[in-house]
Amino acid sequence: MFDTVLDASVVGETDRLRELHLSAYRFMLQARLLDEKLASLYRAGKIHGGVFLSRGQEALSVAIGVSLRKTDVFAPLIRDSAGRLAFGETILDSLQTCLGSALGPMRGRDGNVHRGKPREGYLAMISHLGAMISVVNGTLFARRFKGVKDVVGVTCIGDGGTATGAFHEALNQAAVEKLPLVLVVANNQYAYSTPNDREFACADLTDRAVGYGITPHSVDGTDLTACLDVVGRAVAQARRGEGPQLVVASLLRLCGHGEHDDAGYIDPKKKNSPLGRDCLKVAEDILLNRQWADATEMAVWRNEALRIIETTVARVQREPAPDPFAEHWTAISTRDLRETHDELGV
Amino acid sequence: MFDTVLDASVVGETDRLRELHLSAYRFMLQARLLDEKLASLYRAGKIHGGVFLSRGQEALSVAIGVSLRKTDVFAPLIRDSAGRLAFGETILDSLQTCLGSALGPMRGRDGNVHRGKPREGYLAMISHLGAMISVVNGTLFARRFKGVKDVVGVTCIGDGGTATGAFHEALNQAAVEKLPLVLVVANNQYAYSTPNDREFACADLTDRAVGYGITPHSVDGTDLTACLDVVGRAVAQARRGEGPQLVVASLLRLCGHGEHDDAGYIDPKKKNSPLGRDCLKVAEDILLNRQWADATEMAVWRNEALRIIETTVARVQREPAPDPFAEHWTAISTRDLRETHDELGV
Amino acid sequence: MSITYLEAIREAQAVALRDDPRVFIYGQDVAAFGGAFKATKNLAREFPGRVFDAPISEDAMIGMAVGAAVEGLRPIVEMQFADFSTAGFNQIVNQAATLFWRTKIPCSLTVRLPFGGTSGSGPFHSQSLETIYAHYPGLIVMTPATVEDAYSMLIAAVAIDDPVIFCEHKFLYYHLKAEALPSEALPVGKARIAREGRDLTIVAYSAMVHEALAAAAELAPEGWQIEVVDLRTVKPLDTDTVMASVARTGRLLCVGEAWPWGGVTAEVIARVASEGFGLLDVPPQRLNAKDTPIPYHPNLWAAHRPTARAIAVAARKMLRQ
Amino acid sequence: MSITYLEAIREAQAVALRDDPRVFIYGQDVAAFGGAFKATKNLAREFPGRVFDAPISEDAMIGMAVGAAVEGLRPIVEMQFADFSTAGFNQIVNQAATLFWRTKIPCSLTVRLPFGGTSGSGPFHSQSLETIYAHYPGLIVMTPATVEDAYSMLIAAVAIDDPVIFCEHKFLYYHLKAEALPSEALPVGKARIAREGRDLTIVAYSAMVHEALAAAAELAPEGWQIEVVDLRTVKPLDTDTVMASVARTGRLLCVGEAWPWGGVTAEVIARVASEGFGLLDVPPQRLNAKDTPIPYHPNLWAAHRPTARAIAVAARKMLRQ
Ligand SMILES: Cc1ncc(C[n+]2csc(CCOP(=O)(O)OP(=O)(O)O)c2C)c(N)n1
Ligand SMILES: Cc1ncc(C[n+]2csc(CCOP(=O)(O)OP(=O)(O)O)c2C)c(N)n1
Ligand SMILES: [Mg+2]
Ligand SMILES: [Mg+2]
Repeated sequence: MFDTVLDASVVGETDRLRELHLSAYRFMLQARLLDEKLASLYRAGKIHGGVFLSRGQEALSVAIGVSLRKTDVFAPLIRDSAGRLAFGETILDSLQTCLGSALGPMRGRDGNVHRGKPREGYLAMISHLGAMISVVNGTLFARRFKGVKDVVGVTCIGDGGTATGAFHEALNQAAVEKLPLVLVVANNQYAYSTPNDREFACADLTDRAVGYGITPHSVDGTDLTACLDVVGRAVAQARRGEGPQLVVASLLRLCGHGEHDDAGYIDPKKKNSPLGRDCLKVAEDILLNRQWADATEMAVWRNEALRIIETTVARVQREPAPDPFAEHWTAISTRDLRETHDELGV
Repeated sequence: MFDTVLDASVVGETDRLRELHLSAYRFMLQARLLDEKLASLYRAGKIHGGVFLSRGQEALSVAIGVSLRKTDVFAPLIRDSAGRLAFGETILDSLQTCLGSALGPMRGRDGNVHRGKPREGYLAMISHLGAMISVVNGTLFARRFKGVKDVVGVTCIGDGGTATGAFHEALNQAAVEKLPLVLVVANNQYAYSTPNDREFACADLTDRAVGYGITPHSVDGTDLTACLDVVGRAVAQARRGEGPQLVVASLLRLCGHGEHDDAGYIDPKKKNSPLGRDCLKVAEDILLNRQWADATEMAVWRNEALRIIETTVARVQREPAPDPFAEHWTAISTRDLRETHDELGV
Repeated sequence: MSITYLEAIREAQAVALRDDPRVFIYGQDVAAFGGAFKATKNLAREFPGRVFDAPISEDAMIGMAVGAAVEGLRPIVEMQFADFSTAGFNQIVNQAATLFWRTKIPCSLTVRLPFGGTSGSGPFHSQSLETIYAHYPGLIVMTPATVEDAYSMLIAAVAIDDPVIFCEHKFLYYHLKAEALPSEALPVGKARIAREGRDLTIVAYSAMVHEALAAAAELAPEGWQIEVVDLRTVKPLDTDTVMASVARTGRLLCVGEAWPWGGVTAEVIARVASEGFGLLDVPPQRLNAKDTPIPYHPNLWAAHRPTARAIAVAARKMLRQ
Repeated sequence: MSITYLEAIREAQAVALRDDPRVFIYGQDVAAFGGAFKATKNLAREFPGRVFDAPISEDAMIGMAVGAAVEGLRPIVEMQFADFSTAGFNQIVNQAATLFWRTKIPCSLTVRLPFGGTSGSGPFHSQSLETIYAHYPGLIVMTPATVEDAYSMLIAAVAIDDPVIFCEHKFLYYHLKAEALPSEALPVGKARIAREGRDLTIVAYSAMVHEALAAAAELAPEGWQIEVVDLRTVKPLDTDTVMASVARTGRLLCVGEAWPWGGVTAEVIARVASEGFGLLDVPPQRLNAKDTPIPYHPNLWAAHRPTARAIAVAARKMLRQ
């Protein structure tokens, strides 16, 4: 988590950029390696339910995480492993959730991407697309209500999710309330198998911003530098009180919708276009070209990340599964108001 | 119902315009007088439930009705008495519904503005704002599916209704399907008591169009000539296959939200601005100025309309109320699948 | 001095706003205008910065409230009519109702639903939706029948750490009056014996309590002593009080204004049949609205919902068995 | 040759498309991709211009289908998961379900809901929503339990002039196989005796029919003959068949995978208690899922929903009474 230092000297600015890139790159790398581990655990039948990867979307996602402060609000979506890590989620939290550990933040009750720690400003998404945006609005509204200043809330959605009524209501609400919301749209060209042209008919999704009276930003989602710049700027503008910001990134999902999906529907032309570049590779090139890191350092970081992932997997696999007999089978917190009626007592 | 004749000579064009205005004006007048009658019936306790009037919105609404053909689709909203009449609804249908006659199109099951004859392309709105737009999409989709050509579907919404998720999903859907939909937004500055600035934050509601990839149109909703021109053009464009059209009219509701409401919240500045002009009066001035009609003719039309309204009220008041014992208490059409279970048989 | 059910709801919100700085109100036309029914009349003026007009965005209204609850606030959301809550349904049942179970963060949030039939209101301004909310885990569903309960249960609802669907009956808004607001209240979650009797138990809630009481009054001169149980909250459902009443009377008639399939009445009867089968001297019966949308015309409306008369007819049948 | 429940659903849609030019399919990823579960595999190719991908707009998807139904078409809408139908809830319950009653225009429309729990799917991909739809007047709610019924009931659903909520159980998609598709079928609206017995009636539907059958098999060696009634449609609910079975057995256990408050099991028991009280030798019982969201972890999930084992335990208790 870095803050934008606005009036730094050129040298200071270069240092800052270097730090930012290095930090971002390392989270991207961790996210990618973690994703690969999840994929292999899934193939080995160790993960129940679905696995949804972020491959190709790490640059955009990480830019969110590194642009935010611990005191901000973040509601990630399915393809935000990099942003989650950068915002402060541990690899342990992630693996505990995916492997259903009773000790994880979701205690085996919810899985995979549906994790978070709302009290830490890190919201746990529900599956219904669009539904998290107004929840972020609510946290920002509440902080303003309580007199807390300098807060930004970021949440993400896919191109497909922009067609939901929830998206519209929430963006409009944020605009009416002038909330410091940044909505990041990852336009990865497809909603599951459905291409953009069956999802919307505007020339560009940023065209929606003016209809809400909010500020649009476009970015090449495969380019880490661009993402850091644009997302960082959007976050800074929101923080300065300029109201909601809409960031639309163009990129391609370099994996299936979930690990069950071979993504055979993706147009090879898109894959071979600049959209299809692997943002991790692009980031590496940036670091190498600018001589901010060399291959040896990168190998060290990779090995370090792998080691943490492997030891964490080993640890989580030894953790207890949730025990249905020890489970509190109630969905409400008020003890007195639990349904006492018990079917058959079986 | 008139069609735009595009390559008419100037004289022909003037004749056409005159006819259009005269026809439109007479429907507006009927609508206004019918509304006034409804208001007085309401005050006299003869109408159960709410009464929602169109005062101030007749020019916009009538422009829809006269721009459509019998074979088009129209889903009016609460302030469309003029458009309904122009589209072919009879004063009888309207009064039967408002007075709850068993012989009316809604048979006392539904009331006031919730009337229609869907088989005639005239849809019966539900109350949930925004919900009719996608239904109109469906009728247009179906006609294309069946190979029916040259159809337009128009539906209406208020400024407040543009904040619903349903509005967004349906406009987007129409754009993706390139349907000949015209959505007419009557921006009467308030949603019930809530002013525009608590409803949306864009500079103008037409700004939404580009976000859907559809064509925007703005119009002064108090000016009949402008409404006929702009709505007529939008309908013609949709008919020509240019896809969905969004018309946003500025005007003021010159009555309460319903007849129970004194509209005390309306800013007097707005009332005294051009927005607050009475479109019926404006239309009269247009007709008089262009010498398309004189005061005597207008008085004749008024008396004629009043006479029809009065005789129809008298007729409907003699019609039977729905009889609960004769009622088919089932919500489904398939006789075999009605719930046979009958509570207590009482 | 007398106070209506509607005024009690306003007063309860005033108390909540006064006593707890975390409380705010969000809904269409609730601020300067005081709400479509005037349930928030003057509150925006009395509590500046605590009452906010919402756009016509039920989904986002609930979502916003959930976010605020996550941050420890206690929003009260007014739906203009219960019927429109279907547009916010997803956020209620999937976001608010699951939050605590998933994340351990209690979701303190009150959704006020002006509900139930009034003459002439028709299919979209008359619905009783307690059943669809009660079906979902994670929600508390209150259905106060009296001015006193409208007041004290709403105060309680706001204080509860879980999402409460507060079903306030529009028919009672102006019709029902009390002398004064209560200083004490039954605990939330407990049913109330609205009238004592020993021949038959009528279980009802909200407006139907009054129809049941009228039926009981109608049957009294015939020598029947009818006990009326007012459920107060339908989830959790106070099976014990119902069962104790049926133990006294041996006869159970359950009345609801909602549609017949799978509602409160089915739940009550299923519980009594399972757990108190032996208490029943005659088959338990229920009375609900008809299985159609709610009609607009007063004649149809009166036949659509259970009335004191229909309840009395049903009760007589059971009493003669 | 054998055919799965999922394939039967695909075949039924192929038949509907082939036999009736008014039929079309609309849903997310249903066209070229063949749907998230492949329930529409190849249909877009076999029936060009009849299968359409929808944006992620459940509200508009249903609205569009209603408009098409008004025009006389017969849309089949696939929800990607039943859970997401809450986003189209308003259009289903207020638009589709009220259309015929309000306007005399039948609303022929089938909403396919892939529903029910599968291990690891968690709170938002496992829900059973038949109750909330059945509660509303104007909808028919089908819950086929067999490959044969999945096929013939879906064909029937499309032919019916009213909106049908077609609840197809994801757990049965691949697990359940039949030798061939049926050429005949029970009438829609009729329940089926899935297994005959004379000691106890288990009423179930959808996936729970198989748990009930397994429980019946488990109890057979103990000398108990369990009758299993498969409801097939939960609205309308075939009370007669249930009652006739209870008349034979005197014992009723009702099993549902949905949440406990106010669902199918409550409705069945309430009806039998009201109309067939004298047939019951012991108190009727029911078994539902627990009153929490559906857990992700397989251990929790297995304990959350009724299983053959839990059913057998409950049945034994009742049989010993
Ligand atoms: C309201 C809703 N409807 C349907 C779904 C099922 N669903 C899950 S992901 C997905 C596609 C999402 O596409 P997009 O928003 O572009 O995100 P991406 O997967 O491309 O990152 C769909 C349809 C859902 N989660 N929520
Ligand atoms: C989804 C939904 N929420 C709330 C309402 C209640 N309601 C009826 S009319 C209205 C205000 C509508 O304002 P606008 O759309 O501007 O139309 P106008 O009345 O100004 O013509 C509201 C909130 C509704 N009908 N539908
Ligand atoms: Mg996408
Ligand atoms: Mg308005």
